[in-house]
Parts: sequence; structure tokens; C-alpha cells
Amino acid sequence: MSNAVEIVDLHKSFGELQVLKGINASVKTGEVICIIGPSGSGKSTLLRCVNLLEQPNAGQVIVHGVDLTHRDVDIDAARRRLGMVFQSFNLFPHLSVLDNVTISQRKVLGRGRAEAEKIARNNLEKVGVGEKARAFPAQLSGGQQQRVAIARALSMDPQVMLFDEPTSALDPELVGEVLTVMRQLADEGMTMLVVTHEMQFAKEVADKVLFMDGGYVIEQGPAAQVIGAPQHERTKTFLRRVLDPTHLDVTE
Amino acid sequence: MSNAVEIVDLHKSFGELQVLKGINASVKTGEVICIIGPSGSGKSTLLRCVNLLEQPNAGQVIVHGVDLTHRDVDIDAARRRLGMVFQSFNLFPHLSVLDNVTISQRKVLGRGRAEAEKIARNNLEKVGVGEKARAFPAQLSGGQQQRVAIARALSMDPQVMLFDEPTSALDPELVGEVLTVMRQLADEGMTMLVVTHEMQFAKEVADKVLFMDGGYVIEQGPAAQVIGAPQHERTKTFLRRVLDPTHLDVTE
Amino acid sequence: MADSSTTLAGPASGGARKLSPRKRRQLSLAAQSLVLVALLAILILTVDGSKIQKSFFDFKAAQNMFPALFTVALKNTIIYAVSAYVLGFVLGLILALMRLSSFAPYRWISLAYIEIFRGLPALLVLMIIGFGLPIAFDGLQFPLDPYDKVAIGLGLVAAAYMAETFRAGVQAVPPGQLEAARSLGMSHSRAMFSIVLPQAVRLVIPPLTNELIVLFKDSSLVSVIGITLAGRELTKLGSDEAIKVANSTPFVVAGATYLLITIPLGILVRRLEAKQRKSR
Amino acid sequence: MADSSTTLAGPASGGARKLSPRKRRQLSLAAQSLVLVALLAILILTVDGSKIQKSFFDFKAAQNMFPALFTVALKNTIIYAVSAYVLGFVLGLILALMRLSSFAPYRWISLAYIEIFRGLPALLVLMIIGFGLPIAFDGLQFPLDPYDKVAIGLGLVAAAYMAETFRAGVQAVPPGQLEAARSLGMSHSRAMFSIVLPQAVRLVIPPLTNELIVLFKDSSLVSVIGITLAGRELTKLGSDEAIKVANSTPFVVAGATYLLITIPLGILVRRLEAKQRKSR
Amino acid sequence: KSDTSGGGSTSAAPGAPAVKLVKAGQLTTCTSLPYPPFQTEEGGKIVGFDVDLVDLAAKKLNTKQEFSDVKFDVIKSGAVLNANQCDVAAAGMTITEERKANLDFSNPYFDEVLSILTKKGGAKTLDEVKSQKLRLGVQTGTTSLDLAKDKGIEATEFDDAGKQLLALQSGQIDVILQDLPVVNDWLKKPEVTEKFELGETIESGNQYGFAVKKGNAELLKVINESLDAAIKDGTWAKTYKQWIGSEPKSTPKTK
Ligand SMILES: Nc1ncnc2c1ncn2[C@@H]1O[C@H](COP(=O)(O)OP(=O)(O)OP(=O)(O)O)[C@@H](O)[C@H]1O
Ligand SMILES: Nc1ncnc2c1ncn2[C@@H]1O[C@H](COP(=O)(O)OP(=O)(O)OP(=O)(O)O)[C@@H](O)[C@H]1O
Ligand SMILES: [Mg+2]
Ligand SMILES: [Mg+2]
Repeated sequence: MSNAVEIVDLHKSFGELQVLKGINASVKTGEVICIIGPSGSGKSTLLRCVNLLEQPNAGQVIVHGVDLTHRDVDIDAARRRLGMVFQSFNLFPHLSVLDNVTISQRKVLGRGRAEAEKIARNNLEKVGVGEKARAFPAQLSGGQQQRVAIARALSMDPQVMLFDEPTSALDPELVGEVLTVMRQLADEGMTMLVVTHEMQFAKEVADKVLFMDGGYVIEQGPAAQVIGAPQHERTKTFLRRVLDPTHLDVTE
Repeated sequence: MSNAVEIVDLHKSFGELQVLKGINASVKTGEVICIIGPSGSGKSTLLRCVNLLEQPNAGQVIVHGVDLTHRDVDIDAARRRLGMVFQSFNLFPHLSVLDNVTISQRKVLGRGRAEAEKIARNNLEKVGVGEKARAFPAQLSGGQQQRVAIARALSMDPQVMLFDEPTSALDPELVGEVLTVMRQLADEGMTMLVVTHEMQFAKEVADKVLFMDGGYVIEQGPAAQVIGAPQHERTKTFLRRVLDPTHLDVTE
Repeated sequence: MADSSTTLAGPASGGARKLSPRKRRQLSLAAQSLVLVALLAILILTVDGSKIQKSFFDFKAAQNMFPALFTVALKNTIIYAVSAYVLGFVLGLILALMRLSSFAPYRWISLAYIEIFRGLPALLVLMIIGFGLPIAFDGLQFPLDPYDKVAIGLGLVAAAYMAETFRAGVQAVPPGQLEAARSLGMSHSRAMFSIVLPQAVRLVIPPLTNELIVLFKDSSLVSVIGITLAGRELTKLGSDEAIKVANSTPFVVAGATYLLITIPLGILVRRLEAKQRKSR
Repeated sequence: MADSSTTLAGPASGGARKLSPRKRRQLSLAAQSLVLVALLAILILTVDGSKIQKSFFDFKAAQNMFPALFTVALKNTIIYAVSAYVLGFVLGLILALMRLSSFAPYRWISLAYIEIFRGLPALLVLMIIGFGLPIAFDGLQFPLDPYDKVAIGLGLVAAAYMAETFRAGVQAVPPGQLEAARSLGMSHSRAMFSIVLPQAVRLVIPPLTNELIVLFKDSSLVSVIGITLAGRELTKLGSDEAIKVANSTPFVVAGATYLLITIPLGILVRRLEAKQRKSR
Repeated sequence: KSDTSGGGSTSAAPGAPAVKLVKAGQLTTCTSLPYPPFQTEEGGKIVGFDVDLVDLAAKKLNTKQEFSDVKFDVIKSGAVLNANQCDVAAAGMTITEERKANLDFSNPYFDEVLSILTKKGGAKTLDEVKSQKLRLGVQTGTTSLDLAKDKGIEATEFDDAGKQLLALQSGQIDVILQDLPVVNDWLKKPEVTEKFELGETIESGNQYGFAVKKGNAELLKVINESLDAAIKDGTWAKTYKQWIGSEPKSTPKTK
């Protein structure tokens, strides 16, 4: 089976600031990749370049054989192949949960109301918020909102799901419900790129972990290897800080 | 030795909403108490009532024998006995780090500039940001800002330190540096009340853990007991969600 | 329970025995109340009350203004304000769309318009519409004179402000909303119309209501372009009547009539704003 | 590298072969440019250029306005605006402190003042100051007439707006700042003066600058209270000259002179605002 | 300086009559510009028939004349005088019974004649204006406005005579009703005569007077004395000829 996503020598700058300095990575169909790294290392930018929310300066992003960075590509059509879940949920506050999940099915895919609602309800059931279909986003907890956002993305039948720190904005008690849904998705064979700080999730669910720093991929490999036995000094420092935060030197 | 802080039947409502429904707790001098519990359970409100940022509706807060809730108490003088560290740092953005740490020493305690700066520098050294004295808050990382905030509180020679989720607003990589400073403070014998979600810190550092839910203290005792072998159903559920987030049922 | 008030003083309270802060606060409040009452008393005693009453609250002078105050002046004030508002709204919306367009010349035209009309006094714009344009374009007629002149003059200015309001409203919708819509495969314009604009509309309601208040007040300028008796609005009626009776009461009556509209609208604006702040 | 453009279409692009979105966009831009150019051409051809030039850009009519345009009109406009600004600033600050005071009667007085003066047209306030007060209080003198009248009339209105600006500035400082200061043992007033106000001052600079722009424009109203030749400001000079020569050029010249001041100030305001937004 | 009733200071010049002025050292005149040939701005100075006559009084007071330019309606109502904004109102103002209630007038110095300025070949009389439903422009607060009202014509009001003319020139109104000398002065301009002509003239039998604040007998006396002197010694007639452009038909009575 060919690669689901192939990232070739991707570069991205904001003005003077070079954020991605040549990223190469590939994701096989059905694989889960976790991207870890310190703040500002370019993780979000990488994910946003993959579905072209940011226009890369150079390099290619190829999804199931289609080069999204080709200048004649229909970007809207191409983007439909990728579902994105944001740190801040980004549900549409003026629409009910059901409308959040049906609006793009109807307006973009041209599905009828009945069909769209059926698909929406299925997906809402799947992420455990089936009974909230009539509620508005402001009436939901953060964990519920994020699960609705996942259902919304799934309803567009994406080939790949992108997650950008989906649990960072959540109360600790609510992190679990979102991670559980993600684990379940992974088990069902969804191809996923996940930026996360949840090391336990990465260890247990990821097929591959990718450690980024300063715009480069420093280290990548199976989770057990990158998290359990990191090779690079920077990776080691990062992991020690994140995994054992109470035992550092102040002056470090 | 008498109690450093004694909280007697504390009640607090915001309008109709009863947030604290009769809290009783006591902290011995030199003890570290961690307060845990789900979002909205009233942890912050309790801490804010202790140094009277919120006026309790009923009950008493007695700090080293002085009843802060007595109507004739000099609240500003009383508050000086308590240092507070906030989730969002709350450094004064228009003042340099050094001025942040000296301003209240000089304006409140009436210390001279030289003395105040000496004390400030000692405390900044202690929390590991001695070289940032001339910087402004916006130039610091979140972890550095929070450590400056701790130094600022310490410079007023408080008898008790209050921490309200001091690491919740930090990137995971920066959590460690703040926790380390707090652990060090505890080791030096500072009396501390800490609201936190960092279970590892609570387990290792706290003399006592207090689990709150719905405006009540549900369970309190030594860390090993409350976190390791909780008695109440609600405590068990909460700890499972926080400690093992990837293994929940979606429908839970 | 420790209740010995000597132990209550903190480190900074010094040596001398003092009043507790609560008592000090009570004393200060009492003192301030006293001062205020005294000031009021002095004011009442020194100022010639009957003179003020006769000048500002002369019942007969006020009576003369009825019913024209409502049937003519207030009616015209509302017509002027609302018609200018409608024009400003439509033009402002067009300008805002141009300003947000990806086609640069549209942006330039819109920007130039906004900068110019926000920088000119409404009075000058009214004069240019009322006198300047008809001179330049011989035979230019305003069939509904003065209503159309006023609507255009005040509307042109209002459009500049409203365009900025619309733009700010669109830009105040969190960028994550557009990104979420795009990432679901919506085109830019589809995302704008289905996701961003509906949210922007709610955001701009308070500033747009505020603009209506501004126009109510700006309608006071219309007398500069020449109006008939039937076209008088509140300020003109007030000043005409004040002049007739050589008394300030008509000014007060006209002012009170403005407040009848502007204060409730202002309160509405602040309610809406507070609600928005809360829901965020 | 996959470059067969047939595989590029997504699921929604239907059956028919279409232009790529990039080419469609290019075509649309070209079309819009054409339309714009055509419109411009029509405008130039249909409108009588020389007539417009004679009416709006008559060099001789403009020349008549010099040097009074700068030595009298602009100077007075600035004096009126700045003196009203100073008064409004001081009074506004007092009102804001009253509004934030813990003593309720202060708050009521301040609120009533603000509501009233934000609800009245500046023109009406000027008339009341200029005619209403002197008639009511016989012997009331304005020694610097008309400068003091204008400063008071426009300043009273500006004070209401500035008071709200100051208050909003104080309230825009995050509450955590006050809490942090109080938790360090500072009293309420100490925390206000050392921590909150210095931050509020920075926040209010843009809206306060905006108020200066408003006053520049509102100074156009002063002719209503009666001014001398030496007291004329831009709008009055412009309209006097326009009347004299029956030509619109003086309006244009006066307008351009306003823009000379208001546009740079407006740009400054937006720069400051953008900087603040960024630093937050 | 006795200053009991408030309002200004006494003219300090030695030998001059003791008259209280609102601003020391100057005789402040309220007028509504432009109102040629009575008052108009020329080369940065205000000149005209009224200006020259009031100057005589100012000379008597050993002061110079200064101007405040206001709308006519606040002049004729006495508002500006009561507000102590000026000492004397001089604005080609007709003496009417109604105005006498608010002002103290000087002796008359000019016979009022109203007139119509109309498009060439247009309506010549107010009756035609009314029957053809033409748009008539008048100046706020003037006797022209009163006359239009009496005739049942709904006139458009303008703040000053200048805007009135501008409105006619720009086609915003069809006909102007205004005092004859003003219209005659306008008709000196080629761009006016090119398109417009004089219609009917209406002798109202009223006369112009200067005005002071009610009760200001001292100043009124000075003004009347200087007027009388000017009429007697021919200065009035000379000034009339200079500004109005013709010989006066009659000379005002002196007292
Ligand atoms: N739109 C933008 N304009 C300018 N700079 C940007 C923009 N977006 C991101 N950056 C900068 O690019 C760098 C990388 O940002 P990015 O968000 O990709 O990091 P990250 O690894 O996701 O960090 P975090 O863990 O904090 O989310 C940062 O220095 C950031 O300031
Ligand atoms: N100033 C206030 N006015 C009204 N309600 C408030 C106020 N402060 C807190 N509350 C409410 O009181 C309840 C308890 O809030 P509190 O902040 O103490 O919870 P918490 O346990 O600290 O939660 P978290 O973990 O989210 O910080 C919540 O329902 C909150 O909405
Ligand atoms: Mg990121
Ligand atoms: Mg809290």
C-alpha cells in the first residue's frame, strides 16, 4: 500500500522567521503518527501546511497521490481529504451541534438534509455525544466540544485526520474522554497525524513518533524507541522535562 | 506548635450559586497541603477566601491566631502574611522584573531601595532567574514569569504561601522548573496551600491532600492515602480520569 | 477565636493606636456625604432659583413648542437620522466588502473614501452637498429637498464609520472559525457567508446602534443647508423658539427630547455589549 | 510527482472539465480590472471636466483663502480643539474617578452627567452655553469670548466621552493585576495608583487621540455662537469664501486642510491600537 | 469702576461719555455677515453703511468698533445683547413692534424696501411665487420671512444672506426675498446679472435702526446723538451715496 501522506522537503517562513527548514516524513495508510517537541518548534505549522491552511514556501505535500501544493490543484476539493481538529475546538458557536456537523456535508458535499443528519448522528453517537445534537456549543464542556469537533471532521469522510494538541485546552479530568475517542479511531484504522504532549497516549497508540525542534525533525521512529530510548541529547532533555517535571534543577 | 491556617465552616456564594458549603481544614506550620478536585468544585474560591480576595459569607479564616474575617481587622496588613501565586502569573507588565519584586516591599513594608533590591535579588537567585532582573515580563517565558511571581511573593516574607494551579498555564516543558522551585520551598519549611492537577507533585511533596467536590471537602488525609487508596467513589472516579486518561469508556 | 483588636494591626500600622480601617472608611463616607449636602445647600441658596426656573423651566415657553415638538421636530429628526442611516448602512456594507476584497483597487478606493469621510466635519460635508455640488453640476436637483440632501450628506459620513464597523466585525470573528470552515472544504466565500458573516452580524449590532445615536445628534446640523418650517428638526425648533421668547427653556425642552431617544438607545447598546462580553 | 491535472479535481467538482481555481481567479481579476477601467473612462468622458475643475479646483478661488487659511482658520481650529480637549480631559478625569468611586452619590452624579452630555448634540450644547446661560445668569461674562465659550461648550461634551474612556481604560486592565497587588498587601488606592492606572494610561492613549480628532471636526460648529473675523475656523472661512465667489473650491480647500490633520492623527491612532493588540 | 449689575467694564477713555461696554476698550457690534452693502467683509475688514454709522458712535466713545458674526435670528431676538456678547446690534435691522419688546432701538436711519430676485423672465411678484408654487428663499429671522408667512408661502430659511444667494445660484431655490439694497449690491456682480434680475419691490413703510440691550440708555443716547449729528452735517447723506449708490429719497428726522 502506498503512502497516505508524503511530506517532501517542506519549507515555511513567516517573513524573516524560518519555521520549517525542510521536513521530510511519510505516513502509511492506517498509521498513527505522533509529533512531539518543544513549544515553537513548528509542530502546528507543519500540520497546517499539510492541509494548506498555511501555504508552504517550498516542498510538497502529497496525499494519496495528489500533490496538494501543485498550483493548479483545487485546494477546496483537496482539503476535503483531510480532517482537522484544533486545540481550541473551533465549533461554530451560532449553530447547533447537529448543524455544526451537517453544514459542510450539505454545502460542500451536496448531501441532502436527511442523509447529512443520519451521518452526523452516527458520528456523534460514536464520539459519545449523541444526546447533545440539539445543544449549542456554549452549553457543552470542553471535552464534549472537542468530541463534536472530531465528529464534524469525520462526517466529511476524510482519508487522513490531523489533530493539533486536541487536549491542551481541556481540564485534566476531561482529557481522557477525547483521548479515548482518538484511540478508538486509531483502532478502526484511521490514518492520523497527532501533535500532542500526552506521552502516555503517544507511547500506547502511535505507530511512529516524530520529535521536532527548531524547524527540523530531530528524531523519528517507533514510539518505544523515541520515547523510551531517545538517541539525541535534545530529545532526552525534552522528555525528561515533560515526563519527570518535579525532579529538575532550578538552574537548569 | 499551633495551626498556621485554620479554616472554620467557611461558606461562600456568588449570588444564588453556593460555591463553598462549609469548609473546615487546618494547616500546621511547615506543612504542604495540596487541594485537588474537578473543575468548578471551588478550589480557587477557597484559596481566594483564605487571603480575602473574596469576602466569605460565613465562617472564619484564622492565620497564626489572627482572625482575618473579623470586621475590624486591617485587611491589608493581614494579607501581607499570605503570599499568593496565580495561574496566570499576574506580573506587572509595566515594571521590570526587579521592580515587580521591589515595589510592594518599598511601598507597603517601607523598605529602602537598597534593602528591597537586595532581598529581591536573593529571591530571584533562589528561583533561578537572577540574571533576568532587568528584563520585562513580556520578555520571559511562562515558566520564568511564574518563578518571578513566586520570588515577588516571597519578598514580602509571608508566613504562608498560596498557589492556585501555578503550572496550568505553562507549556508542558516548562512545568518542571516551577514545580522544582515549589518543592525546594517546601523543603525549606514554608507552609503552603497548593491547588494543583500535578498528581506526581502532590504525591511526592504534600503532607496532606484535600479532595474537593461540589463545594465540600470530600476526603482529606496523607497523600499516599487519598491518591493511592481513595475511599470515596467520587475521588476514585476523578483520580482514574486524571491518572489514566487514555483508558476510559467513551460513554462514561 | 482571637478577638483582641490590638493583635489585629499588621506590620505597617506603626505604633500609635488607630481606628480600624472599617471605622475609618465609615467616617470618611459620612464626611463626604456632609460635604456634598453642604455644597448642594450653598448652590440652592446662592443661585437665584426663580431666575433659573424662569429661564430654563418656563412652562409657558415650553407649552408654545407643542405640538410641533413632536409632530414636526422629533418626526423630522427621526426621518433625517433614519434615512441617513439606511444610506450609510448600504454604502458602508459595500465599502466594507471592497475593503476586505482580494482585488487591490477595490481596497484602495474604499480606504480612500473611509479616510476622507472620517476626517471631515459632517457640517462641511452637508455644505458641500447642499451648495457645492449644485454649483458644480448645473441643474442638479434634489427632488425631496431637504430630506434627500440630508440623507446623502449625513449618510456619506456615516457610511465611512459603518464600513469600519463592518470590517472590524468580520475581523473580530476568531480566525479559527474561518480556518475550521476551510478545513472542512468550504471555499473562502462559502466560509465567509455561512460561518463568518453570521457571527460578525451579532458583533456589529452594538456599534451600529451607536451610529444611529450619532446620526440623531448630527441631524442637528441640517439647518445649515436651508430648511422650511416643515423641515425643522429639534435643534432648529429649539433655537427658533428660544429666540422668539428670549428664554432658554426651548433649548432645555429640545435637549430633553434628544435624551428621550439617545439615553434609552445608549443603555441598549451597553446591555448588548455586556451580553457579548459575557458570552465570550 | 503526480502532475496529471485530471486527478486534481476533488469529489465535488462534478463531471465536466473545468478551469483550475487558480486560472478562474486570474480571469475574474482581469475582468474586474477591465470593468473598473471602463467605469473610470465613462466617468471622465461624461462628466464635464472643465466645469468640475472650475468649481472644485479653481486656483484663483483657492488663492484668495491664503494666508488666512493657515494664519487664522487653521490656527483657530487648533486652538478651539485643543482648549476644549484640555478642559474635557481634566473634567473627564474627575468624572471618571467619581464614576469609579465607592461613594454612591459621586457615581450617580457622574453617570447622570455622562448620560446627558453624550446624548445631546454638541451644537445644542454650544447654543446653550453661548445664549442660554448668559441670558439666565445676567452679567455672566466670557472674558476670552469666543475662545472660552467654545472650550466650555465642546469641552463639556468631550468630558463625557473622555470620562467613559478613562473608566474603560481602568476596567480593561486585567482584574488579576489588582488582585496581585492587593495580595501583596497594597491598599486599594495604592494598588490603583501604582499598578492599575499606569497600565490604564497606555490603553487610553488611542481613544484619547481619537477624541482630539472628534474635537477638530466639532470645532466646525463654533460659528453658531457668533465669532469675529479673527475667530473664524476652517469651516466658517471655507463657507464665507465659497459664498463670496459662488464656487465650491473653498469647501474643498477647507476640507483638505482638515484632512491634513485628521488623517495623520487617525493613522497614528490605528498604529497605536495595532501595537497594543500585538503586545497583549 | 462700579460694576453692580455685572456685564463688562466702563470705557476708560478720558473725556468720553461713561458707557458700560461688554469688552473694555472696544464697541462690540453684532451683525450677520455677509450683508452688503450694510456689512460685508472685504480684504479682511468689515465695511459697509452700518459700519460707518456705528463707527461714528465708537469715535464718540473713543473706542474702535469690533464685530461678532452671528445668525440674524439671535440678533433680532435680543439674545446676543442679553447674553452680553455685544454692545450694539447693527445688521440692516428693521424696527418692528415685536422686536421692540426685546431690544431698544435707536432712531431710524434707513427706509426698508424688500425686493425679489428672480431668474430672468421668472416670477416677478410674491403672488406669482405663491401661485406657481416656486421655492422661495429667505433669511432666518428677517421681516422677509414674516412677509412670506403672511402671504402663506412656505419659505426655505437660510442662516445668512450669503447662503441664500448661493442657494439661488445653485438652483436650490427659485426666488429670493431680501432687502433691496442687498439685492442691488448682488446685482453688481456679473455672474448674478447674467442669470437673475430684480422683481417687484415692496415698500413696507418700516425703517432700520440700531439696537442695544433693553435699558442701556447711556449707549443708546450716544448712538442717537452721533446719528443726529451725521444727518445734520451731511455725513449720513455722503455715506448713503457711497454705499447705496444713489441719492437718498428722504432724510431721516432728527430729534
Ligand atoms: N502566522 C504566523 N505569523 C508569524 N509567525 C508565526 C505564525 N504562526 C506561527 N509563527 C511562529 O512560528 C513558530 C512556530 O510556531 P508553531 O505554532 O508551529 O509552533 P508549535 O510547535 O506548534 O508550538 P506550540 O507547542 O506552542 O503550539 C513560532 O515561533 C511562532 O511564533
Ligand atoms: N466571581 C465569581 N462570580 C460568579 N461565579 C463565580 C465567581 N468565581 C467563581 N465562580 C463560580 O464558582 C464555582 C467555583 O469556581 P472555582 O474557580 O472556585 O472552581 P475551581 O475548583 O477553582 O475550578 P478550576 O479547576 O476550573 O479552576 C464555579 O462554578 C464558578 O463559575
Ligand atoms: Mg502548536
Ligand atoms: Mg481554579
